[in-house]
Amino acid sequence: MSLLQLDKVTKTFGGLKAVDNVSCTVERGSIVGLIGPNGAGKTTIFNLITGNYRPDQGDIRFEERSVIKLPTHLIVALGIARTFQTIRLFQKLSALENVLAGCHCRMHAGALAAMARLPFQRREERKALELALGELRFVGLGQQADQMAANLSYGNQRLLEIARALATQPRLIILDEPAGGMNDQETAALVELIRSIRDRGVTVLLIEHDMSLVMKVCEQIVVVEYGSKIAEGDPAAIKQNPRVIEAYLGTDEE
Amino acid sequence: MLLKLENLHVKYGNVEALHGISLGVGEGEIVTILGANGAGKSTTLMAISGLVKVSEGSILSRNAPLHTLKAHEVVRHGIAQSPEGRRVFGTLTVNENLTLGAFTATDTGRIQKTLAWIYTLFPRLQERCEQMAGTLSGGEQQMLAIGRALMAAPRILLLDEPSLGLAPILVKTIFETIREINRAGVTVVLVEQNARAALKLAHRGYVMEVGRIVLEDTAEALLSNPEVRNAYLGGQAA
Amino acid sequence: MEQFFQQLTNGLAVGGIYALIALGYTMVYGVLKLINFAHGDLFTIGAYLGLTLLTSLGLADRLGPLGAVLLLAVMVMGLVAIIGAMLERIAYRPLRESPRLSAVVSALGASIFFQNAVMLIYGARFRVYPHDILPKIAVNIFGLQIPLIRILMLLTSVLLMVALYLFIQRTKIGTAIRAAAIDQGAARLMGIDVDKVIMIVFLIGPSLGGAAGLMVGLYYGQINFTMGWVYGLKAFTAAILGGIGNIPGAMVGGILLGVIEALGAAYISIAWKDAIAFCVLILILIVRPTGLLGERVAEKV
Amino acid sequence: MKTRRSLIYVLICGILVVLPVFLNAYWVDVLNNVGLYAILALSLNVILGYAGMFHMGHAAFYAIGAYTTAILNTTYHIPVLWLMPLSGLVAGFFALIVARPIIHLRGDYLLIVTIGMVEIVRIALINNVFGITGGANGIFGIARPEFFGFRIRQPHEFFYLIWAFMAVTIYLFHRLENSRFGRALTYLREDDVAAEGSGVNTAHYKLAAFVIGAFWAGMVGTLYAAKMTIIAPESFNFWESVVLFMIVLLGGSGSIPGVILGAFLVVGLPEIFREFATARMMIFGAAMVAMMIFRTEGILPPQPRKYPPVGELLADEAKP
Repeated sequence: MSLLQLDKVTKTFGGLKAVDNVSCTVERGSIVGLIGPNGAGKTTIFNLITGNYRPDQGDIRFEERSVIKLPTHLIVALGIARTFQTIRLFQKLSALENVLAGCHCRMHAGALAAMARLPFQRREERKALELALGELRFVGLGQQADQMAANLSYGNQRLLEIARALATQPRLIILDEPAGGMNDQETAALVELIRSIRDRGVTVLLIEHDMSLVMKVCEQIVVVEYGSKIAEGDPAAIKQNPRVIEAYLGTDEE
Repeated sequence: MLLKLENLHVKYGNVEALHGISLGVGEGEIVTILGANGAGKSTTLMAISGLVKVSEGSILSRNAPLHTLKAHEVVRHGIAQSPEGRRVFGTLTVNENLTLGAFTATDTGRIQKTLAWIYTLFPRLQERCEQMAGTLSGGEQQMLAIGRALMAAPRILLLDEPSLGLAPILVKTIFETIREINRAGVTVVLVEQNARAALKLAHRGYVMEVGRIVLEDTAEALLSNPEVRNAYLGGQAA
Repeated sequence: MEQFFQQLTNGLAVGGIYALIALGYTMVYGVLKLINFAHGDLFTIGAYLGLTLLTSLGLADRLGPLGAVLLLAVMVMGLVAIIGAMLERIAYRPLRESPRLSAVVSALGASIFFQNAVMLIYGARFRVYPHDILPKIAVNIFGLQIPLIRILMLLTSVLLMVALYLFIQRTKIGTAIRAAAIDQGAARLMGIDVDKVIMIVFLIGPSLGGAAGLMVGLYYGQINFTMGWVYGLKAFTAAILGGIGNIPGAMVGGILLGVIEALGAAYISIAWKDAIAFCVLILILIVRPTGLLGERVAEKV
Repeated sequence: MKTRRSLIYVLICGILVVLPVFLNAYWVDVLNNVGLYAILALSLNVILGYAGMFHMGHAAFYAIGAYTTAILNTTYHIPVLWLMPLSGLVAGFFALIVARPIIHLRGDYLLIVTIGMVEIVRIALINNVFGITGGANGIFGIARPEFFGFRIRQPHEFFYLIWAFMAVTIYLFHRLENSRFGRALTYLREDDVAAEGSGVNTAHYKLAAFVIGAFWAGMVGTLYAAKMTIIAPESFNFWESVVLFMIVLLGGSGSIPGVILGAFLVVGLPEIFREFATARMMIFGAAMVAMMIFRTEGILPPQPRKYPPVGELLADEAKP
């Protein structure tokens, strides 16, 4: 069965249909791109999947389980992690602590265990620290662990968000414009990173405006415009699709 | 040059969004700035309007520096903007929105004339003049945003994504109106993601990528340039 | 029935005062999204300035009671407006780009400063207004004996509110204030000097608060340096009740709260009078944070 | 480095232990007040400093703790120190109930609501709610605490009780700060949408911060009731909350040493400059404004948490 399934999802904001009857599936182990012009409703779809918004109609199932009524942190615990379009790091904390936030949902020690500093709590802390460092090195920020997030470059901030998301040990990672603000070399490295995330067994769903990245890395692409799905297929097919070309470059008729 | 940007840098916090933009706009031209999301198009317009601070470089209009001015002073130099997302004043009426457009103007006779012209450009606005702007449809709000900017009787009109979220038929109308505005003597700087439509309208165009200008040519040349297509639909294509 | 109407008119008069103060909160909130905690203390300052001017200038002897009170009101409103504008310049403008809560703390600090400055200057004890300014007569309305001052108060607050409403709705500056409250960036694009708009708001709001302070002094006859907090919190409740940022909302909310409180004190318990307003405040914030006339806005992620 | 730090701690403890010997009863009492305020401010710091929630009704929790102690001690003669955890529990339970519907409110709204809460509690106490709070006069005749048969009554005896409790508080809160729990509070302070999106149950942690802060404030309430032997509603008015709020913000929100320094400045300093005491609040008001403009984070802002050096961890990993 598919890992993630959107079934006739609709979301309205003050009379405007931001997402209109969208259905699509994300298969386990794939890299799927969600593209479309500005304001087409892509980020809204992400927010619906991660529980930041509730759909007005339709259902979203992750591993056969409906997630539309769950709060965000439980959806994360189920195995969906995300990054944000406008980078939302804990700016004043170190890179390491940012990633530790991702470890949080796989840990158990509460306030009392912390005050008593129980042996299991200390073991858990240590394990989390190792895991966080591992993720930092995975995205290539091992040397910047002590840096304050705000002092990282734009590209590195994007990577740090990915590391934080990975630290939740997700089965699906949702990347919202990961290449936004990256230069060419950084974007090229990102392609490799996305592939190696998939090779770890994590399914990837991404929104991206850098089409060369999307075409290079995605196996499946979903195109939305005005909140509706207008096309779906592999990159080659999408590139030739006249409706997609029209959506991106504008109408031809005069 | 009516408007000249030289080596313009803009920073948001520690992060640089524009890495040295240089461009020029001549009297009576329509110039379009194209590029993917996050390329810095809107930032460029915001810098011209004085809404974001310029960290390096200059913006000149007829040799008068604009980059040292505050946003409300830029308007007095004959530069008005219809911003991305329209940003009409939703709980104010259409008429009040238009009146505010002429906030810096003092000549009531001329204001009335401009208003009449805007109503001929967008008859829908006259029909709805007492309605709250927030209750207008997307296309009508776009008309209002453009009309509001025109009320300042600008020499240069900055348009940021006027086609955003509009149905194709409306896009066509809006673009035709832009041409008409230009014929009336207003210089237009148009930021668009609807590249084809923008290039058909414009005289010249610039293509931006990640805070830089990567291409500059006449609109015709850009329209047939495969690199423009690549910038939108991905490299090594076709 | 007699008691009901007496309480009702009393509630309306006090509600008018709440409304005048609430307007200051709501206007500032509109343009700055800041709860101006010091606003209640500007109201207190208005009351004390009124007292000082009244006793030192001897206006009543020269101008007669009504003329004296009118001139007094103009002077108090002007002076408090200046203090309000200075407050904005010193304590809020440097924080325009800071996180919103820094400005809230600054407002709180300003409030503490003002309150204690008043205490140092005038002392901690209650101060008494000269009680012979306005004649203590009652007017007979439909068989009810209603004190003249109560009617004057209600009239004055309604008059001020109508004037403000016309200013905000009909003038160019008023429209600019409303525009700046909706979208500062877009307002700047219109050529509106938003800093100036904010300054104007900080002239109008405090002047209305100052007028309310003077009215309280004249109505109750005694004032205290801490009264700004209680009135301020209640007026803020009124602003929330009507929908913060919404000018007609503050007027409606103020009058409504005054009436609720007066009737609550009469029919439920006078000892719990102050708690009524706070309960209303908490309930509104939990159940309908946008208030009666406010609009619901979705937060963007 | 580490030994130098522990040396400083030992030195400070040593000074505190011998300090009462050199001071008269008045100054010891001043230090007692500083201590009580410091512990209260540390408990507020959990809510305001770590979790970043603008809570200005902390005196309500403190009041509930003090009244629980006073009522149970005067009616059932339960020894005061036994009542400490119980008072904490009652205050914590109260927080659990009242905080639940309000924790999701935005910063400035939360501030206003908590002010309303502390005022309602005070009005309830004045009105002798349930007929047990003694109205405006309060409750008197609260017993002195006893410690293994030793009755604590002199200021310098209280000094050791209060400052010992402070040491325990610092020790435990320091551990709390440097744990999964403490980090979770920091995350939601920095950006609660991102925290929730990273898997932190933000609603739970906001509530937990309130409950822990209230629990501690309730325990301090016991100490206060025992020290004063008489309590009245006016001791828990809104201004007490403001003072606590100022201590945390001036000293350094989220920083334990900062908060303690804040308590010395706000409560202790005016005692040294007596003539300055009347103007104290005015000066602190101005200081709050200046602080927000020039030094938003307070005098001693929190230091970044320390983790084992990265290199060390990597080396460890290479071994196994």
